[in-house]
Amino acid sequence: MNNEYTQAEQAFRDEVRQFLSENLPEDIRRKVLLGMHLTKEDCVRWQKILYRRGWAAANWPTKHGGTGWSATQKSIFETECALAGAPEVVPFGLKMVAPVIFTFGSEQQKQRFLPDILASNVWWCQGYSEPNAGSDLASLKTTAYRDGDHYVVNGTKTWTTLAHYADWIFCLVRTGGSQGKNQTAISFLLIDMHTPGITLSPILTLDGYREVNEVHFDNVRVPVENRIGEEGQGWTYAKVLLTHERTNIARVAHSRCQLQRARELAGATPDGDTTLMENPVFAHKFAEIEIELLALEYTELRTLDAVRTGQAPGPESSILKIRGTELAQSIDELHAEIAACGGLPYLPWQLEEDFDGERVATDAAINSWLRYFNNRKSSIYGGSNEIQKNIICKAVLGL
Amino acid sequence: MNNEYTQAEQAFRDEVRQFLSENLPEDIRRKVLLGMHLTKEDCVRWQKILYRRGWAAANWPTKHGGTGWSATQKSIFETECALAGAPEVVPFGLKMVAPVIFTFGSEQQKQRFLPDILASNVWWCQGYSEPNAGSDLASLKTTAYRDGDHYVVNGTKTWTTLAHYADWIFCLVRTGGSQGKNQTAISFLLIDMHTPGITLSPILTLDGYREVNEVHFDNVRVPVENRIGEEGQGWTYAKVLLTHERTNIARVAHSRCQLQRARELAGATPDGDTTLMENPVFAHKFAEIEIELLALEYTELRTLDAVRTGQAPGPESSILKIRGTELAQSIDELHAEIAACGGLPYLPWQLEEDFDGERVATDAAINSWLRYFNNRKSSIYGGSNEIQKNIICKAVLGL
Amino acid sequence: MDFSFSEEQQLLRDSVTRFIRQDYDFDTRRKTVTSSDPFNRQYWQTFAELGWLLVPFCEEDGGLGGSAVDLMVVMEEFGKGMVVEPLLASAILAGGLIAETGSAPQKSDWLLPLMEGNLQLAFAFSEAQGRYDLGNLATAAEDHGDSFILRGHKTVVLNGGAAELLAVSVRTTGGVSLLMVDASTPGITRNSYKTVDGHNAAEIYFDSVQVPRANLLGGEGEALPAIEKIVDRATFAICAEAVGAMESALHKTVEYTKTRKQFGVPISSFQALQHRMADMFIECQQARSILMMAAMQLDAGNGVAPKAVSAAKSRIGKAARKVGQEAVQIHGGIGVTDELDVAHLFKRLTSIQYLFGSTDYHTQRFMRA
Amino acid sequence: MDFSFSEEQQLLRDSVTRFIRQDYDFDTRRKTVTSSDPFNRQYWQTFAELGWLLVPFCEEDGGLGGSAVDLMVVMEEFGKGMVVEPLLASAILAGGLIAETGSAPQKSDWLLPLMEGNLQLAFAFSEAQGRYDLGNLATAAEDHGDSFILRGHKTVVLNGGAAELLAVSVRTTGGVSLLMVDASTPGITRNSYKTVDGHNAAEIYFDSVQVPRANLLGGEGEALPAIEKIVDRATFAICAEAVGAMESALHKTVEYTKTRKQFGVPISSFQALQHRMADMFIECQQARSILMMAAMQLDAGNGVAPKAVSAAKSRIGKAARKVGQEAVQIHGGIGVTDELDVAHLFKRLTSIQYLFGSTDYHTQRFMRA
Repeated sequence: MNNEYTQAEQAFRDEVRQFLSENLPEDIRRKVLLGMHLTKEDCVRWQKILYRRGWAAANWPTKHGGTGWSATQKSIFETECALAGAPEVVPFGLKMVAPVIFTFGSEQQKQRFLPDILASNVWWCQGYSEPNAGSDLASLKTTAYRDGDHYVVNGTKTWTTLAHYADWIFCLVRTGGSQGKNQTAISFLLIDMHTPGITLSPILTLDGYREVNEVHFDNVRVPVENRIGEEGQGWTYAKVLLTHERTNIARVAHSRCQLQRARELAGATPDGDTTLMENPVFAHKFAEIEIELLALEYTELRTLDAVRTGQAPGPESSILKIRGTELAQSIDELHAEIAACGGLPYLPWQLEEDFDGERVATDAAINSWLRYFNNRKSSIYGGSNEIQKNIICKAVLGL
Repeated sequence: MNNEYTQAEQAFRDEVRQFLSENLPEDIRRKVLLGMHLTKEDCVRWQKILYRRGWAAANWPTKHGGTGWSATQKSIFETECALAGAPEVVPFGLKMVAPVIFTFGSEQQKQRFLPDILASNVWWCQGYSEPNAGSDLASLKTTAYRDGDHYVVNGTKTWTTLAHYADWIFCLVRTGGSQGKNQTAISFLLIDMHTPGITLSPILTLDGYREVNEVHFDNVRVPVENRIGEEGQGWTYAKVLLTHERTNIARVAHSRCQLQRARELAGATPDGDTTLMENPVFAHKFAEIEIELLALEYTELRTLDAVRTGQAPGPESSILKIRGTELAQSIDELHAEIAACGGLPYLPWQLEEDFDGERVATDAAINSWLRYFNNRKSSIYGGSNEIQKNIICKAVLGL
Repeated sequence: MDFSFSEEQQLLRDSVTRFIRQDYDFDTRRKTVTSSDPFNRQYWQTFAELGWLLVPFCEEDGGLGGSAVDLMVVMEEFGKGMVVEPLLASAILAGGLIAETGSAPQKSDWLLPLMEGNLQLAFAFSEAQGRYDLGNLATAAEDHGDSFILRGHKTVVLNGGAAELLAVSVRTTGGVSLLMVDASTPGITRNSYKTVDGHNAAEIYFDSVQVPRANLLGGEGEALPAIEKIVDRATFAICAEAVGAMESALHKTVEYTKTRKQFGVPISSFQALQHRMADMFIECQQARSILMMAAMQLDAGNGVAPKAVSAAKSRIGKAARKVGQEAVQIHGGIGVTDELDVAHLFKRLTSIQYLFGSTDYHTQRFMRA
Repeated sequence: MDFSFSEEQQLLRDSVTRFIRQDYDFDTRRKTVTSSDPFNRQYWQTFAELGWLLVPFCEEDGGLGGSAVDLMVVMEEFGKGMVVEPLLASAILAGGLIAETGSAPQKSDWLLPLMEGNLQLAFAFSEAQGRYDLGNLATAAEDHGDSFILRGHKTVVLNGGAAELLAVSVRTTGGVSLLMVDASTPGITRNSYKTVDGHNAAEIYFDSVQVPRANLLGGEGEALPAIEKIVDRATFAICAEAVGAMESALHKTVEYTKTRKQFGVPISSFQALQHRMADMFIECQQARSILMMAAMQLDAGNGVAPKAVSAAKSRIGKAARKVGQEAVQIHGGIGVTDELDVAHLFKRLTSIQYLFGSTDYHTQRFMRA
C-alpha cells in the first residue's frame, strides 16, 4: 500500500499543468471558477483544444482515438483540469453514447459517429427519462413501431440537458408494443435532432436557467440502421452506460477547487473584527467538509484501484454518487453562506460577457445562490440518491 | 396568547419551592443530580413524603386522592421538582396502572388497589413486552386460560423494569386461545408477584446495571376478579394508557436540569488556556441543544394547552417522545464529552453510599458514560421512535 | 398560559387565508414576479382596504394591533402564499421605525399615508462590509446645521425599487442616527432589481444628498437600540413567514407523494420517504413552538425578547433549511423546476435563513445574550 | 497508487482473523473481562508466539514490520473481536516510545522482553487538568544528579493494572522528559480497575519516587515530539480498531434485521431501516478510506502525518458515533443489554471517540496543522 506517484506519473502531471497554463482560455477559466453556466461555444472551443492535443477522450480505447491512460493518469488529468479552472467534459457524446457505440455498435456506426464525437463536431443529448418515469426508467412509454426500413417514434422525453444545443439524441424506446415485457422490449436508437416531428419545450430550472427540455417525438422516422445492437436489448446497453456514469460522479477535483475558492472568499469576507474564515464555528464546519472530501477522494481512489486490479466498479460506486453530490451541495451552501444576502439579487445577466450595466455585489455572490439552487438537482439526477441507497441495500447488504 | 403565570400560579410555584427546600432529603438530591440509579428505598421514601403532603398523584381525580391540579400547575410542579433535584415519580403504579383502574376498574378494584398505590405501599411493574414482540405489542403470546374462578397464566414478559422490586404486575395476556383474533382476544390482568409459578431472570443493561427482567409465568393462577373490565378488551385499555405514557415523556424539566448541570461542569473543565464552556465549538453545540429544549418546552406546553381546551393529546404527542428522548440523549452525550476519558473507569460502586474505597476521577465523570450508555434505551422503549414516526405518518400525515 | 388566538386575530387570519386562496394563486404571483413592476400595486390597495396595513401599529398610532401575535397571524399566511408585496419592508421595518422613534408630526406625515396605502417606504440599513452588524456603518451624515449631507451606499434595500421615502441608518458624530430621505432628492441613484425569491430591492447610492434636520428620527446618535428592536420584530415576522412556508412545503410534498407513482405504487408508500416526511413534520412543529415562544416574549416586552428572537431565528433557520431541501428532494426532478411552487418556497426559505442574520449568527447571539 | 496488501500482510491478517474466530468468541472474552485478571495472559503468550508483538517494530529493532499498514492489519481485526489484551498500551505506546527514543542498551533491556511476551509496559501520560494536551503536565521530576525524584498523579493509565514498567511523561527543568519507572519502586501506589469497555487501567500516584538517570528515555526536556509522534501512531491504531468494530457492528445489524420479525415480516424489509443501514455502510466505507489515507501518509514519513491522523480521528470518530448508536437503536431492546456483543462494540466505539482527543479536538487540530 502506498500513495506515491511514479516518476512517469509526476512527469505526466507536469505536462498536463503546462498544457493547461498555456492553452486554457482566460474567459472560460473565469466562468468555471465562478461556477457559471458555459455557452455551447465555450464548451466546444475548449473541447476542440483538447482534441487537437489528443486528450479529448480519456475513457476511450486508443484504437478509436482515446488516450489509453491508466486510472491514475485519468485522475491526475481530472484533478489538474479542475484546479486550473478548465470546464468539465460535456458527457453526453464523449462519455455516454460513445462507450455504447464502441462497445455494442456496428462497424459502420463506429465509423460514422465516433470521429465527430471525438472532434466535438456534433453535440449529443440523452433521451432516457420520461414525464412519468423518473427513477423508474424501465417503465418508459415512448414507442417505436417498425415501418419498413424505419422506426416511427412517438412519445416524450424529459430532463434532456442542453437538448437545444444538440444535433443528435440517443434514446431508449419501447419496440415491443404494449404487450412486450418491461425490460426486454426496449431498444436503443440514435436520432438526428433535425428529423421532422421533433420539437422541444424548455424547462426552466429553479434558478431561472434553461438547461433542460422536454423533447417531443411526433411520428419521427428513424432509419433502422440507427439502432444500436439488437432490438429489445437496449436496456442491457443502457445499464452498462449507467454504471459508467456513476464512476465519474464523485467530482472530487471539482469540489476541491470550489472548496479552495470558498476558503479564499471567506478569508476576504469581514465578520466582526476579523474574517469569516476565522469565525470558529464557520471554520469548524469548513474543516469537517474538507475532511469529508479527503475521505471521498480516497473512496474514489480505492474504486479506481479496484478497476485497475480487474474488479469492475461494483455497486459500491453508489457511494461516490451519494456522497459526491451531497458534498458538492454542502460546498455550494458554504458559498451561499459566504455571500449571505449578497446572493439575494437575481441578476444572472450580470455574469454574461456582454453585460455593460452597473454591477451589483460581486459576481461570486450573485452566482453563489443560483448555483446552490441549481445544484439541488445533482442528488436527483443520474439515479436519485434514494435509488442509490436501494442499490446498496440490495446489492451490497443483501437486504 | 400569553405566557405569563397568574398570581395564583406564582404563589403555587413558591409553595412548591419552599416544600422542596424543606423536605427533599439531601442524599437523594445528590443522587438525582448525578443521574445515579436510586434504590427502592430512596424512591419510596420520597414518594411517601409527597403522599403526606397530598401531592403524590398529580394526574388522578381528586375523589381518589389526586391533586386536581391544572395542566399549568402540573407543569410547574414537575419543573420545580426537576430543578431541585427531586426524583421523578416511579410511573408504574401512580401513572400507569392507576389510570386504568380508576377509568376501567370495578368499584371493588378501586377500593382495593388505589389507596396502596397512592401511599406507595405497593410497588407495581408493567408486563407488556414479550421476547418476540418488541414494538409489535399486539402479537403477544402469554396465554391465560379459564379454570373456574381463575385464569391460568403461562408465558414470559420481558424488559420489565424493576420487577425485582415489585409486589404486583399488570399484564396483557391472550385469553382467546390461538383462534382468537389478535387484538380482540387480549385481556388486562393484575397479578400478585408472590403467586406461585412466577420467577424472574435479570437482564443486565449495557451499563452493567440490573434494571430490567424477564418475568416467567408457569401455570400461575390469577383470580378472575383481578381482570380489569371485560375479557378481550385489554388492548383498548392499554392503548389509552400508552397515550398517557407519551404525554409525560418529553421530560423537559429533567433535561433542563441536566443541561444546567452540564453548563456548570463544562465551566469548571479546563480546555487549553480556558474552559470547555468557552470553547466556541462546544458552546455552539450547547446553544443548539438549549434552543431545541426551548422549542420542545413550548411543544409540550402547546400539547398541555390542547388538553386544557378539551382536545385529547393526539398523535402529535409522538413528537414529545421522539424529540424528548433524542434531546435527553444529546445532553447525556454532552456530559460524556465533558467527562472525556474520566468516564472510562468502570466503577459504579464508587457511587454507592457505603463506598469507602479510594475515589477515582469525580462521581460525575464516572457516572456520565454509564448514563450515556444506559439512556440509549429511551429511544427504544415506550414505543420505539421508529414506531412513533409510523404513528405520525399514519395518523397525522395520512400516509 | 394561553395559546389561543383572540376573536379579532381569528378574523384577521381568515381574511388573509381567503385572500391567498382566492386571489394569490401561484400563476398570479408569477405574473407579478416576472413583470417589471416591483409588486402588484392593486393588491397593496387591497391590503389597505382590508386593514392589514394597520396590523403592525398600535391603536394610539392609528393602528389596529401592533402585537407580535398579530404580526404572526398575517406573516404566516403570507408565507404560505409567498406574498411579495412589501408589508415587511414598508410597514414592519420602516413604518416600525417611525412608530418607535418618530415625533407626532412625523407620524402624521408618514405613518398615516403608509397605513392608507399611499406611501411606500424602505429601510436602507445593509452595507457590504457590515455583514449582520447593524451598527457597522460606512454611510455617514455630516451635520450642516439645518440639514445633513449624506454619503454612502446601501445594498440590497428591500422594497428599494418602489420606496418613495427611505429610512436610512447613518453614522453621525454622536453615533448611529436615522434619517428619513425623500427618494427623489438630488444625489440619490438607485439600481433596482428583483431578488431570487421575487421581491423587489435596490442598491442605493447617496452622493452628497441634502436631508433636512426635521427628517431626523429620534435623537441624534441614539438610533441603534430602536433599530435593533425593530429589526428583531422584522426577524420575528420572517420567522412566522417561514413557519407558514414550511407547512405549505410539507403539505404539498405529502400530497405529491400520494399521487406520484414509481415502480407501480405511489411513492408515499416508501417507508424511507415516510419517515423523512415525519421528520419534516417534527421540524415544522418545533419551529411553530419556538415561534410562539418568541411571540409571547416580544409581547411581554421584557428584556428577554432579543434572546428569544435569536433562538427562534436559529431554530427556524435550521428547520427552513431541512424542510426546504427535503421538499425539493422528495419531489425529484419536478422539484428543481421553475414551474413548481415548492421550488419557490425553497428559495424563499433560503432567503429567510440569511435575512437579518444567518442561523449560526443568531445561535451565537443567543449564546451571548 | 496501490491499495493492496503485501503477501506478508495478508498472512498476518489471516492469522489474526483465525485467532479471533476460533479462540476469541464473545463468551470467552466476557470471562476475561469479568475476571479479576487484567487480561488473558495465556493469549498474550499466543500473541508472542504468533509474532504479533513484533509487528509494531522495525527489523533493526528486532521487529517484523513497523509500518502503519502493518498496525492497521492487526488492529482492524482486533476491533472486530474487541480484543482487550494490551497490544496498544504495552507495545504500540510504551514500546513505541522505547523504539523511538531509547538507546541500544535500553532497547535490549526492555524491547526484547516485551517482544518475547515477558514484560508488560504502560505509558502514563494522562493527567486530569491536561485534557488532551500531552504537554500540560503537573507531574514533575526533580534532578538529583544520578537520579530523579518523581511526584504526581497519572490518571486512566491503560494497562496500568498489569504493567511492570511504566513510561512516564514528566516535567523537568528543560521541558518534557520521559522516564522508565519500575512499577514496584517504593512510593508508587496504584489503584487498578477495568474500563467500561473491558480493558484494564489504573490511577498511579508517585510520591517521591526515585528513578535512576539511566532510565531517562532520549534527551532531557526533549521528549514531546517523540510523545506526539507515538501518540499519533496509537491514535491511528485505534482508528483502525474502530473501522473493524464498525464493520462488525454493521454486519451484525444487517444479519439481525434479517431474522428479527415484527408485524409478521423480517424488519430488514422496512425501507426506513434499510436506508439507515445504507448510511451506516457509507460511514464504514468513508472511515476505511480516510484510514488508508492516514496509513499512507504515516508510512510516507512526511510532515503531513499529524494532520492526516487528525483528519482520520475526526472522521472516524463521527462514523463511530453514528454506526455505534444506530447499531444499538436498530437492534431495539436487545441492543441495550449486556448480553449482546453489539452493545459492547458500541461501548468500545464510544471510548475510541474520546481516547487521545475527541472528534472536535481533532477537527480543530486538523484545522491548525
